[in-house]
Amino acid sequence: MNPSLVTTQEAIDPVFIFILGISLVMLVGITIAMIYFIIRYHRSRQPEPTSDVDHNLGLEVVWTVIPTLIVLAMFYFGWASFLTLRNVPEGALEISATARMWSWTFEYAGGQTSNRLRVPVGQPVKVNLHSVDVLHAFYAPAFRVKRDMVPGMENYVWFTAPEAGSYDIFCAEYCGVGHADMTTSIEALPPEEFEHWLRQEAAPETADLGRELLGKHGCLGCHSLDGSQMVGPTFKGLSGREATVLQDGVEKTLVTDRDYLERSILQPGHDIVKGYPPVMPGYEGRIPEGELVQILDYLTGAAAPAKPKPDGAALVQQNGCLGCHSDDGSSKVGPTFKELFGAQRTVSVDGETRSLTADRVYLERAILEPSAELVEGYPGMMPPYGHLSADQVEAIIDYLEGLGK
Amino acid sequence: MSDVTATSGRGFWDNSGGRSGLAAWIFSTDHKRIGLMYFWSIVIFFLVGVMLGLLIRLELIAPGVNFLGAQRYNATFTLHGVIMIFLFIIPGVPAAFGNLVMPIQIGAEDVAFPRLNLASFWFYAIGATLALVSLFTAGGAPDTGWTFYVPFSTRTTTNVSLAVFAVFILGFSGILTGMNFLTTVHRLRAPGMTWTRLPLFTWSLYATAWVQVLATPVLAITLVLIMAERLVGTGLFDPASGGDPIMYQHLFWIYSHPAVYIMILPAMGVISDIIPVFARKPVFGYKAIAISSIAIAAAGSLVWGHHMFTSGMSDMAVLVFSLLTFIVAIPSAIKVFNWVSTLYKGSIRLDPPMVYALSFVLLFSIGGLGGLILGAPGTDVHVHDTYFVVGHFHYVMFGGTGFAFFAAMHYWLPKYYGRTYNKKVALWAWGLMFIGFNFLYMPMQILGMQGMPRRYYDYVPKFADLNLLATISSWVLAAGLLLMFANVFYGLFRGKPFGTNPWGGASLEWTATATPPLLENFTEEPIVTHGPYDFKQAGVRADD
Amino acid sequence: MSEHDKGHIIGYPVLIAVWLALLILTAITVAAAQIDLGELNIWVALGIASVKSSLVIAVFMHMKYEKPLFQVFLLVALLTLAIFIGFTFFDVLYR
Amino acid sequence: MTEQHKDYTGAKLGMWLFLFTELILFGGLFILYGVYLNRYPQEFITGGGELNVWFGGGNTLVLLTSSLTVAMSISALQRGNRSLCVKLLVATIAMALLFLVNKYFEWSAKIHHGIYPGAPSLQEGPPGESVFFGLYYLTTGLHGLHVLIGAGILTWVMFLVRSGKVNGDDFVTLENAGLYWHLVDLIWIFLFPLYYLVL
Ligand code: HEA
Ligand code: HEA
Ligand code: HEC
Ligand code: CUA
Ligand SMILES: [Cu+2]
Repeated sequence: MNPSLVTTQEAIDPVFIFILGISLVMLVGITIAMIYFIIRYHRSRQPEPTSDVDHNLGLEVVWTVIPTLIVLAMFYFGWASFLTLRNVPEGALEISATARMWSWTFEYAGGQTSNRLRVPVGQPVKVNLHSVDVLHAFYAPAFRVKRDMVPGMENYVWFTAPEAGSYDIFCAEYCGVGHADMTTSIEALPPEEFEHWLRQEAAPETADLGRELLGKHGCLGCHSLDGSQMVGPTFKGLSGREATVLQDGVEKTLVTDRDYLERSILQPGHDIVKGYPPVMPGYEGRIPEGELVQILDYLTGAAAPAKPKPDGAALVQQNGCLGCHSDDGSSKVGPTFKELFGAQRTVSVDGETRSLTADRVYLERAILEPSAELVEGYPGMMPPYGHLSADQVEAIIDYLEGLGK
Repeated sequence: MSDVTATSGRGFWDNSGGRSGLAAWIFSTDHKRIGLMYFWSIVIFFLVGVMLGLLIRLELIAPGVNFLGAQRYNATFTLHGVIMIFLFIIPGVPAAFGNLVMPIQIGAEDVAFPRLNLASFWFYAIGATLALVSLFTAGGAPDTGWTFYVPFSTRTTTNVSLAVFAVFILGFSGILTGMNFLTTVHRLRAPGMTWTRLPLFTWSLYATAWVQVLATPVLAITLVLIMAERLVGTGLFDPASGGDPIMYQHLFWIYSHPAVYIMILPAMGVISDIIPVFARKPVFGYKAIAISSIAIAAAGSLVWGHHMFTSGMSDMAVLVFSLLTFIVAIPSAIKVFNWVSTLYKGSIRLDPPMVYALSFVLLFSIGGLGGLILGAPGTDVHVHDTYFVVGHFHYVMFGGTGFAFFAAMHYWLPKYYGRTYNKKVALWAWGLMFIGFNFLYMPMQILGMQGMPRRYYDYVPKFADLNLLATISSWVLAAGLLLMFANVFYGLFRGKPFGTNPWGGASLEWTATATPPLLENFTEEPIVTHGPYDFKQAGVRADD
Repeated sequence: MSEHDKGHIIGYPVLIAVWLALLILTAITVAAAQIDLGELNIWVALGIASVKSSLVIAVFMHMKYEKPLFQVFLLVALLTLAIFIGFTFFDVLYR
Repeated sequence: MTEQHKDYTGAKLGMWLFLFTELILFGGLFILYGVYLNRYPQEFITGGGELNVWFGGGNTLVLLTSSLTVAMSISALQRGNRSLCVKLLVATIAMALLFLVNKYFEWSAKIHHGIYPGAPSLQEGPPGESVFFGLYYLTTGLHGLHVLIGAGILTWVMFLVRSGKVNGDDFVTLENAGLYWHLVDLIWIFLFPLYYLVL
């Protein structure tokens, strides 16, 4: 059989069913036997034991040999299916994946890169896995493939997407605060569309290139654009201010000019900004000269960022607000959002009760510092959402306004 | 045999070795007092761990940030894992019930090295305290997971060094207990207590002790290496200076896989002791069970690589470790079959210890059978580091060892307090726990097969329903647990008096000492003339 | 406890003989290390070290005179160590 | 371990079990040594070449001899010769200290040459070398710690022998201390060729 006709999911699933099936049979057998014995030989029915046998060599041999055979069969199929995962079919498209805290970059043969893994439908794809900092793992549940990404080591997975669509990619090896957010997707496109996309990607439009590059190289996994606090210092207002840095443990104050920024990107270990861990990987040789210029232009504000407006409704969904608030007037853990904007609120501040109108200022406080003013009748259990950016908060308030009177 | 019905008041409670108050406990070298100190500390840490489990579930009740947020969530599951593994489940059965019961079971006055035994408790107490201190000091609560994988653990700024040091100390405690038990079983058996008359609980402790002695040092050196990486930067696991992060995983699992058998073997021993008593029938296949304990201990040291199938380890190693993993399942299967056969043609009474023991058999089997999916490399690749693994290990650890711990608590503790709990309430609590348990962890196994990774504080919406079910069930489980502990603890101090041998056991702790046991256990050295499950010869009957 | 339990007294000459043997073996290892045997060097060194340690264990540590139980224990421990080291190489050698 | 009815065999059994744990503790480092030797044979040879065989060899002689004196001290006590026993123990302790002094000079020489864990000169060199020296410092450091602890135990036992608490009829404490000391020697028997004589 031509091995490229087998997809990884077709190789693994039968083994799953085989092992689960046998297990289920054994489990049901044991459970039924136990329940039957308990009822049949309950002391109320059987005041004295009716047998004293305490061993039976024949039985012992039987129930040693049979499980041995069963597990050997499981082992065989388990191993054989594992080999399918390891043997990449010929003609596979090679794509290289780089993981870092906490983002992904995929690079295609022509040098194109993207944050989502785009693959052609029906063709086997081999993804070469690299990590630049700690352990991560590439996990695509739909294709039953997973492999750790180990710094300093080359690993790979392969799979074939049977039909067009979007499939999850998760980071499956714990890697710190951003672990759960380190998700992206496989976008399986019909081959022509994939080719088309590749060609287009080769000549990207230059509208917001600097911004794009920050995403592509994973900078935004650790730095924010909007002033919010992440692993590294924010890019907002970064350029041209004074920074306190540690050079070889000695504290210095510098001005963040273009040279400094360049050095910070290429050799981040040289100056460590005070108060931050020295975890940033060096990008020497990993960012092409032209792109570096774009990034520096962007960071120094030469190219003004044009930001897309965040979507308030989506934010409310993503941040779990609707777990506690409803948008239809029903009461949940927290007050409903419906007709909240502009309404009269009774709140308690430090134990004192006050009355006020839910205007933009109040709503912003309520999201960022919910414990400052507690709405009467509700527990003070809302977590502060300080990690939302000003834009995001604004978008959420716009959304609330839409639900208002 | 001496007349054991002539109780001497409060037994070992009366004699404090010339000390009073707290000192009579914390400086006592009596194995029963040490066992009780272990028991209470372990219960307290268990409750702490369980609260953290509840917090984890609260965060996971729905997608998005709910109560903890990412960093606090990571610290929570790390601490939950560390507490449950190192403070509850590894010392749980052997250190608490092993100490309480084992010397009496073999007819000894105490363990071989009583002072070392006390030292081991102190190491436990210090290690536990340090683990808690690491929460609030330096960089804050560690956020690495209980596996402390490098390079993350050598980079994070949280207080990993102290947590690791705490675990190091706890390791010492385990080593000392293991040495002590091995020497005790070899040297202090009463006349007539041959190896084939050892109760199976003692057999399982013996096998466990070997694992503790031979595997724990590897953990110790691994933790020293982490501290060295963090403090002086030796670079042994750092790819930049030629180290190999995967070697860390080897060293870690060389200990931590055998450790799961440290957790389960004594639990299996408890079950092997309880089932025959309540079926009033000699245990089926005594020798097979005893030998399979040794076999699990031995073969269990050969399979650590099954935690690393996706790590980038060589395919040859995957082959070897997978094959051996399946071999280790066989002795477990033998035990399960023997337990079930013991019920055949017996006279079964469903007292609380028996109910917990029987549910152990079921829950352990579910967890263990899930282990087979994990042992097959093809299927493990899909479910590795997903909720399937989380479900697997809660089934074997909580459903297995946890329930065995509860069984032991209902079976033996009244003997030491002389008072007992309300059986009806105990059964109700069991029912709540059993239901809550299955609806908590079965959804996790399904989620894992659907692809939900573990250690995620947030997940994609398609996983929401099962997570919600799991969280709600955790409250049912919580209610059952609370009811169970409340009932047992009330009973121990205020309950009805407990006779010398109300269950009708035939091993020495039931036939040769008073309730509560005397200070040096026996008025005269017992001479053993029959096996531990020979209820006829022992002439014992359960009270009605 | 019986006299046997307290163990056998080892004479000074035996101890000194063992000590001399150890010194000679040390000299041999150092000498052997000067010759380039390639891969083999490490095995020669380990071989000699094993002979030396066997001497220490058997005589200095009285293992030769202990009950068989002690020898069984030692074997179990060494076997475990060998497995820990050996099995790791299933990964390292085939990567 | 001073119960009224002393179980001699039991005490020794316990000690041996403890020694196994020590053996396996070092075993973890031996695993790493084996793996990295396999990966970086050339760098290990260069690294080993930088260690001073005279320091290592001298320390080997010291430890082997101290092992002899402990073993003899037990025979001496068994024969009832308490003062000889004490003298031999003092000699052993002196050699333990000599070992440590030697080690101190060896380490300071290395550190002076800029070879220590995380040193810049190592980070610039080939990757295998920093691994070699990382292992070297850890292993010999841990061993040195054991020498120190061993010397402490021997001192304590020496006082017990002198006061007669440990005597020809009850000497298991001395025997166990001796066992510990021999273990320290045993480990060095392997460390010496592995680190100083790699070729
Ligand atoms: C008490 C603890 C305990 C026990 C007893 C076990 C028992 C087993 N475990 Fe488990 N395991 C853990 C605790 C435990 N485990 C933990 C904590 C982890 C995760 C660590 C982490 O990453 O954080 C883990 C992870 C884990 C993995 C790694 C998963 C991964 O990360 O990808 C694997 C893989 O092989 C595995 C396998 C097994 C097997 C085969 C058994 C076997 O011993 C099971 C044997 C039992 C049975 C087979 C059932 C009873 C028998 C029958 C009902 C008869 C019928 C049987 C047959 C026909 C065979 N376990
Ligand atoms: C014996 C071991 C043990 C036990 C018993 C438990 C018990 C529980 N655990 Fe477990 N768990 C582990 C060992 C254990 N755990 C380990 C080792 C890990 C891996 C960590 C890691 O990844 O590093 C883990 C990880 C883990 C996760 C995965 C986290 C992740 O990967 O993101 C989850 C998620 O649901 C979870 C949940 C629970 C729950 C709900 C319980 C419940 O069973 C708890 C039930 C109890 C209650 C719900 C509370 C009842 C009690 C009270 C209310 C007490 C009141 C107290 C007083 C009055 C004093 N645990
Ligand atoms: C793993 C997380 C991480 C990634 C990925 C990352 N950084 Fe950083 N970065 C940090 C941290 C932490 C600091 C502060 C410590 C330091 O100076 O090294 C920092 C500092 C900086 C600074 C100096 C900031 C100041 O306040 O002076 C700049 C500029 C910078 N990074 C740019 C980038 C760019 C551009 C990228 C991507 C090409 C990037 N970083 C990727 C974590 C990261
Ligand atoms: Cu990256 Cu988890
Ligand atoms: Cu395992």
